Amino acid sequence: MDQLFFAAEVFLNGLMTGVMYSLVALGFVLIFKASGVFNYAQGVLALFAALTLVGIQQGQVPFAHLINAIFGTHVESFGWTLPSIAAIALTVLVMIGLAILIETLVLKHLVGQEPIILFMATIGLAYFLEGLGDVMWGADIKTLDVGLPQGISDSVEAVTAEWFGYGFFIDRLDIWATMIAALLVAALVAFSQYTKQGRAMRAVADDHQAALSVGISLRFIWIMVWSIAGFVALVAGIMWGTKSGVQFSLSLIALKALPVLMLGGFTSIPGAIVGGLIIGVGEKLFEFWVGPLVGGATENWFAYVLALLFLVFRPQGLFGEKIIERV
Amino acid sequence: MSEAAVLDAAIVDTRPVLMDLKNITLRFGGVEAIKNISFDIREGEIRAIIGPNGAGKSSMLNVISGFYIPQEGEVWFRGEKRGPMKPYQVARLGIARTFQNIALFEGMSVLDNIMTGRLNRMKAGFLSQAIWWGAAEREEIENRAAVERIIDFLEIQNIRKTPVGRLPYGLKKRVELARALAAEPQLLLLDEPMAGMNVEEKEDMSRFILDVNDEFGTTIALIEHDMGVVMDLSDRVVVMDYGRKIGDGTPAEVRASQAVIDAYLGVAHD
Amino acid sequence: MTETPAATAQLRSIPALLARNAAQLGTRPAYREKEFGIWQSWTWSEAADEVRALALGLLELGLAPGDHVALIGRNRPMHYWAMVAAQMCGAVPVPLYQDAVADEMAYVLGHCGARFVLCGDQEQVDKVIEAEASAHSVDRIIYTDPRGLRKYDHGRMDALADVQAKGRAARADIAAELDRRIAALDYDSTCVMLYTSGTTGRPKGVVLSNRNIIETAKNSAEFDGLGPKDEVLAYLPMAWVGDFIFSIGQAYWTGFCVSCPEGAHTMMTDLREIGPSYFFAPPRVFEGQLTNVMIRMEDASRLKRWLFHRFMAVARRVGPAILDGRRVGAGDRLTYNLGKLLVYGPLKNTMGYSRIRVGYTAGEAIGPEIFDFYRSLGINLKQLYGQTEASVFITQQPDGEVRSDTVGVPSPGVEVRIGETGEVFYRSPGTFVEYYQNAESTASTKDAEGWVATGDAGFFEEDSGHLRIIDRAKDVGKMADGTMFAPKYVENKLKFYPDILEAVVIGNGRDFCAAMINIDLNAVGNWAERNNIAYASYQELAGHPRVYASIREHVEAVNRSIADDPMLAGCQIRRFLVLHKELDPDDGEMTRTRKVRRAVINDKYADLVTALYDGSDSVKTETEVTYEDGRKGKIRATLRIEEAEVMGQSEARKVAAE
Amino acid sequence: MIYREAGDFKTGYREDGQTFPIRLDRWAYYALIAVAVLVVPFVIDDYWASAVILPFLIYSIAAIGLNILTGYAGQVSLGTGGFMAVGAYAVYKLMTAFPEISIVIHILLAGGITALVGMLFGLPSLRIKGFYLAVATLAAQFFLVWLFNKVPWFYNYSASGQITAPTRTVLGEAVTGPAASAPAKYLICLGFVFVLAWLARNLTRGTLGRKWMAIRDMDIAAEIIGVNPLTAKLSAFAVSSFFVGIAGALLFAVYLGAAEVGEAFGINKSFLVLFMIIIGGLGSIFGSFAGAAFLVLMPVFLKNLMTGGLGWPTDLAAHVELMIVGAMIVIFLIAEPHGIARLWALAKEKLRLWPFPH
Repeated sequence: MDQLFFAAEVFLNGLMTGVMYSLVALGFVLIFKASGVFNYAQGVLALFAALTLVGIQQGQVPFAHLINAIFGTHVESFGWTLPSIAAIALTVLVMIGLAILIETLVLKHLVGQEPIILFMATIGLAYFLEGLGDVMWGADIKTLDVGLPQGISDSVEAVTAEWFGYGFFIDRLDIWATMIAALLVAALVAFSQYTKQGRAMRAVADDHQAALSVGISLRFIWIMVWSIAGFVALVAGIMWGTKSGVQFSLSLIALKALPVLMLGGFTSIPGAIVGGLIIGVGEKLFEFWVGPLVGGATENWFAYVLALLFLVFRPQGLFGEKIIERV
Repeated sequence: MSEAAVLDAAIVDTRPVLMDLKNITLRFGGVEAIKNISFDIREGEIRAIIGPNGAGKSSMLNVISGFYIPQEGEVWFRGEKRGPMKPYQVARLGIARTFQNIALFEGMSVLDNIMTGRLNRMKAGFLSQAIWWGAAEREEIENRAAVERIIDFLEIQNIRKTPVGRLPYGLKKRVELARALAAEPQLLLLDEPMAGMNVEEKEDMSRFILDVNDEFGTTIALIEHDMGVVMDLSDRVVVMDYGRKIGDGTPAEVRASQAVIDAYLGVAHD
Repeated sequence: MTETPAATAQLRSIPALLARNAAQLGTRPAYREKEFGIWQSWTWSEAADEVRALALGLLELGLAPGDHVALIGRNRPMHYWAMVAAQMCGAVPVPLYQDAVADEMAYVLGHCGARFVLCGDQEQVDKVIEAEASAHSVDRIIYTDPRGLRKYDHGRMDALADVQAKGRAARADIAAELDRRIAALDYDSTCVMLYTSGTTGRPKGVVLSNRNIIETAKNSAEFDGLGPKDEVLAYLPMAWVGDFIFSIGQAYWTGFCVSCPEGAHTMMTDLREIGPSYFFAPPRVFEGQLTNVMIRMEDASRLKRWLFHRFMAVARRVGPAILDGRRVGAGDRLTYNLGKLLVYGPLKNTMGYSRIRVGYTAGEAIGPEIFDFYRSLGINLKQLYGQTEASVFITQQPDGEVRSDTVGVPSPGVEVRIGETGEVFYRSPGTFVEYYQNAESTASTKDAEGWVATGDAGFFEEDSGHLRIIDRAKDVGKMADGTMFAPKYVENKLKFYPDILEAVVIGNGRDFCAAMINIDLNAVGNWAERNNIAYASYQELAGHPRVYASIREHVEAVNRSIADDPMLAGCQIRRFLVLHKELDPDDGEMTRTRKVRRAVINDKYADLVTALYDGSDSVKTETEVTYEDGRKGKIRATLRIEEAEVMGQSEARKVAAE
Repeated sequence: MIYREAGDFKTGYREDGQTFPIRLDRWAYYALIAVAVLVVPFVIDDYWASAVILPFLIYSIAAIGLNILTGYAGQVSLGTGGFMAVGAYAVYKLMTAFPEISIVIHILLAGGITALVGMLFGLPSLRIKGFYLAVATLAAQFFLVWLFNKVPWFYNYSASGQITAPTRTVLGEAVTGPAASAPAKYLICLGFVFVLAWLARNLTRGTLGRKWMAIRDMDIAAEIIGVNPLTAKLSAFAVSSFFVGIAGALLFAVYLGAAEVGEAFGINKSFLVLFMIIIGGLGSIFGSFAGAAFLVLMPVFLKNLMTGGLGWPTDLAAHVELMIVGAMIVIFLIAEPHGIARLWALAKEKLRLWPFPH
C-alpha cells in the first residue's frame, strides 16, 4: 500500500522534473527550428544566467578576479543588494545582449555550414561561456534566492494525509517551479502559434529562402530565438539554482534535455513537452524501483537508454511521420 | 493498355528477355505511383521509358533497381523471379544505375568514386586490407586498371584525381556513368542522363551511351525527357502517364500512337 | 655519362641497332607512354619483342620488300615500332602529318603508292577511306585504337594488336623469312621516306637511307654526348624529320628512352612529369611557354612578382655566363644560387625543364629575349640549322658558344659553303638519296658532287665562324630602288614581340615595305582582359584601336633597329594592317610546320596588298576559311591600314652613329 | 618552392597509389620516423613526456579512431570517453588477472573488447541517423561510466573505487607503474601509434575505406551501388572502437597509472577528442595528429603563459584557458571548417605551384 503511495509521490516528482526538462528542451527546439543550430550551450546559458543573476543581485564587480590578478587591486563588490525583480530584469537584458553578440560574432559567419559544424561551434561556445561565467563572477558555489518559497509544503502534506492517510512530501519550490515552467511553456507555445514573430519564426524554420523572400529578417529571428532561449535558460537557472545552488553541475541539465529531444524530435514543440514528462517520470520511477538493485544513480543514463531504445523502434520520434526516402 | 498490347505484338525481336516486369503496382500510402504496368527489357537493347513529369518513370526505375518494393507484381531477371531484396543485393545481381539528381560521393576523388563501382568485385579479407598485403593490394591494382580503361573510354583522364565536388554538372554526370559502368553491369539504368545539359553535352552523352551499348554490349534502360534524344538512341520505348503504360514499341510506332501524342500535348514538357 | 654501346661493323640498319640494344641494354627502358594514368613502359628487349611480333604480322599480311607503309597518328610507341617493323620486312615507312586533310593525304598515298596504311584511330581511318577514292594503292588498313571501329568492314582492316598476335602465331613458319629480310638490309637501303611540307607546290618525298640516319645520329649524339641514360619526350609530328632523328635515329644509336605524351592536350603536364634530359622544340613552343609564365605571374602576389622580377634581372645579367662556365663575381654567383632556390629552380620544375642537359630549337629564328630567358634559367638551350634533305643537321651550336642570332658551326661531318648568290650549300653523310619519283627536282637541288642547295641565304661571321641565316634565298629580293629586301628577317624581328603571332612583309620590287600582322590571341586577349577591354571575337580584338596602337609601337621599334643596319635599312615598314583571321595551315596559308606560304598569301589577300600600296586607309575584304571539321565558310571584315614612322637613311645613319 | 616533381613519374599503380606519392614527402616522412626513433628517446625527460608527448601520442590514437567513425564513415559519436573507459578497465582487469601475459597482448585485447562494445552501441546507427545518433551515443558514454562506477568487480573492489596500474615490463623495461621510465613509456606509445596509424591508412585507402566514405557521403546511393550498410557501419564502429579502446588502455596504464572513471573518462573526454578531429580535419589521418597536437599543446602553452608568465592564480588561469579554448574552436570553425589538414593541403599546393599562384 505504502509502496503505491511512494510510487505516486515519485510519479508526481517525476512530472515536476519533467516539466523542467520540457522547459530546457523547448529552448533547444526553438533555436533548432529557427536556425537549424543544435545548441549544446543551452545548459551553460542557464548556468551563465543564474551566475549573472546572483552577481547582479549581490552587486558583485564583474571580472573582479581578473582585474585583481592584473592590477593587483582588491575590488570585490559594489556593496549593494538589488531587489530580485530589478536583478532579473537586468539579467534578461544581459541575456539579450549575449544573444546579439552570439549572432553577430558566431552564427552570422557560420551560415550554410553543415549542422555538425554548427553543433561543434555551440560546444565551443559552451566552453567559452562556462569560462566567462567563472571569470566574471567567480567559480564558488552561490546560493540563489529570488524569494521563491522553499521547504516541504505542509499544506499538501496535511491535505493528502487527510485524504489518503498518507502525507505526500512535495517541495514547495517544485510546485512553484512546475507552475512557472508550465506557464512559460504555454506562453512559448502561444507565442510561436499566434504572434507575428512566432509565425515568422516557424516560416524561417520551414524554408529559409521563402522566409527571406517575404521579407523576414533572418538576423532578427535568430537574435529573437536566442534571446528567448536565454530567457528560458534564466528561468531554468533560477529554479535549479534556488534548489541546489548555482554551480557548474547546473549546466548539465542540458544533457538531460537531449534525450527529451530525441524522444520528441528536434523540431516538435509538443514533442519536447510530452518527451520531457515521459523522461522525468520514467527516470524517477526507474530509479525508485530498479535503482536500489543496481546501486542507484541510474538517472545519469536511463533517459538516454530509454530514448535510444525508443528510436530504434520508431526512428521518426514521437510525433514525426514516416519518411519516404527518394533518390 | 489494349493499344500498348497491339504495339507489343508489332515488335519482332529475337533477343532473349533480360528483365521482365509483370503487372507492377506501387503505392505510397494511398497514392498509386505505378498502376499495373508490364513490360520487358531484352538483352543488348536500349530501352527508353518516357512520359510527362510525375508519370512514375523514376518510381519505375526505383522498382527495377530494388530501391522500392512494389506491393503487387513480379520482377523477373535473367529468367528468375526476384524475391524481396535489399538494394545492395540487387546491385550484386549485375544491375547498376545513375541518378536523376546526381548522387556522387562528393567527398571523394573522381577515381575513388568510380572505384566504388567495383566494390562488389573486391573480396580481400579484413586482415589483408589492414596490412595492405596480398589480395588487397592485388585487387586494388587490378580494379584500378579496369577503372582506368573506363576513365579512358569516357575521356575524363584529366580530372582523375579531382574531388567530384569541384566538377561542373556535365562532367559529374559523366563520372556517375563511369561509376555505374565500373560495375560491368548486365543492365544499366540511366535516370535522365541528359537532364540539364546543353546541346553539346547531350551529343557527347548520347555518343557515350551508344558506345557503351556497342562496345560492351550492355543492356540499357533509360528515362529521358528529350523526345528527340530518345528517338535517336532507343530501340524500344515505353510511354507512361499518370502511372499507367500508354504506349510501348519502337520509336516510330510510339511517335505514331495517338495516346502518346495526347499525353504529350496534354502537358507542357521540356 | 655517355656510355654509348660499342658500335660494331654490322650496325648497318635500324633493326640491327634494335637487336644490339635488346642485347646490351635489355633491361633499360626504351619506350614509355602515358596511358591509363601511368607511364606504361617497355624495356629494350620487350620493345624488340613487340617490334618483331609486329614485323611477323605484317609479313603474314603479305607486306613485300619495297612496299611503302604509310603511317598516320600521334606519337605512340607502337607507331615507332611499326616503322621499324616495316623496315624489317624490307618495306619503307612513310610517316604522314596527322592533321593533314583528306586530299593532301590522298596525294601522298597516291604518290608513294602505299599498300599498307597504319592509322592511329577512327578519325584517321575515316580520312584514309575517304582518300582511297583517288589513291587506289591501299589494300590494307591497320589501326591502333579500336574505339568506334567495331562496326567497320574488317575484310581488309586489322587492329595492330591482332596483327602482332597473328605474327606471334605464325612465328614458326615465317621467322626465317623475316630474318632473311632483316639480314638483307644494308647501309644504303632506304630507312624512311619523309614528305617535305614544301613551302611551295606539292610535297616531295625525301628518301633517306640507313647511312643518312645512322651516320647523322652517331655524329650528333657524340656532339652532345648523348647516352642511354637520357630521356626525350616525343611530341613533335612523326612525319617531321627531326622526330625521326631524335626518336628513332639517336634513340636507337644511343639507346636512350623515348616517352610519348597521353595526347596533345596533356603534353605540358606530361613534359613536366617526365622531365626530359634532352629536348627539342620549335621556337613557338618556347614562346608559348614564356608567354604562359608571364601571364601566370601577373596574377601572383606582390611579393612573388617582386622576387620573380628581381631574380630574373640577376639571371639575365649573369645566368648565361654561368651556364657557359665563364667567370662571374662571387656576389652575383651567390644571388644567382639564391634565385635558383627561390625562382629558377621552381620555374624550371613547373615547366618540366629541371633535368635538361641539352635543348635545341630550330625551324624558325627565336626571339633573343625568349632565348636568353631560358638560357639565363640555366637551361642549356641551343640553336641548330637543318632541313629534311640533310637528315636535320647542317650547323649547330657547341656548348659555350651559344647566341640567339647565329645557328652555330657546321655539324661534325658536314661541309658548308656559301654560293656567290649568298645561298648556303652543304654536303654531308646525312645528305638525302633522292626525291622519290622526282628526278628533276632531285637534280636541281643536289649537284653531282653531292652539294645541296638549302634555299636559304646566309653568311659566316668572320670572328666566330658561326653561320647566320638572313632569309629564304628566293625570298631575298630587291626593292624598286634596288636595295636588299629580306622579309623573313623583318618578320622575325616582329614576331619576337609576344603579342605578334605571325607577320608577312611584302615589298619585293616595290618602293617601300608593308606588313600584314597576326596578333597572338593568347597574349593580346590576356592584355585586353587586364585592361578590361571587351571584345566579342578575334576579329574585333584584332581591329581594336588600342591593339593597333601597340602594334604600331612594335613596328616602329623594329624600323629603328633595322635602320641601324645600312644593308637592310630599306626594309623598314611604312604601312601595316592587322589581319582579321589567323593564318592557318588548313587554309593553305602556312605549311604544316607553320612556315608562311608567301605565294598563296599574296594572291589570296591580293585586295589587301593593293590597299596597302594605293594609300587607302581602310579596306573591305572577304576571306574563305576552313573549319576543323573540313567545312568551308566566309568571313567579312573591314581592316584599317595605318602608317608607321620610318627612319630616313640619313637619320638611320645618325641613330647608328649615336 | 621546395618541391621538384619534374621527372618524378609513376610507371605502375602501386607507386601511384602509395601513401606519399611525391618523393620529397616520402623523404620527409622517413626523416620524421628516424628522429622519433633515434633521437627523441635519448632526449626525452619526464616533464616533456607527461606534459606533451605521451598525451599527444595517445590522443592521436583516439583521434584516428574517432576520425574513422566520424570523419570517414560519417557517424558522429559522443561516446569516445566511454569507449576509452572500456579499454582502460579491460586492460586493468586483464593485467591484474593474467600478470604473466605480456602487457602488449593485454592492450590489444582491450582494444578488441572495446571493439565488441562499440559494435553493440553501433547497432542503433542502422536505424538512427545524424544528430539523433550523436545524442544516442551519449547513452554509451553515460551508461558505461555509470557501470564502471557502480560495479565493484570492474575496479577489483578497491576501497577508493579507483583503478591503479601495476608495474608491467616489455623486454625487461618497465612500461607501466611507478617504475616506468619516460623513454620506455614513450617508445611503447610510439610503437602503437606507428602501427595503428599504418593500419588506419591501409583500411581507409582500400575497399573498406571506400565503403565507409560512400556511406558517409550518400548512404542511399551507396546502398544502391552495392554497399551493405550493416557491415559498413558496424565495421566502422568496431575499428574505431578498437583504436579508441587502445588509446584508453594506454592512457590509463601507461600515462595516468591510476584513474577514476568519472573524471578520467567523462563526457569532456568525448568532446576533447571530437574537437581534435574537427580542428585537425575530418577524414584525414594527418588531421588526427594535427588536432591532437593542437589541443594538447595549446593548454600547456596557455598555462605556462598565464601562471608562469603572468603569475595569475591557477583557478583563474584555468577559467581563462577554458574561454580561450572555446573561442579557438569557434574561430577555427569559422576560419577553416575543414581543419588544419585542409590548411596544410592548401599550403602544400602553394609550395608545389610556386612561384605561380595557380
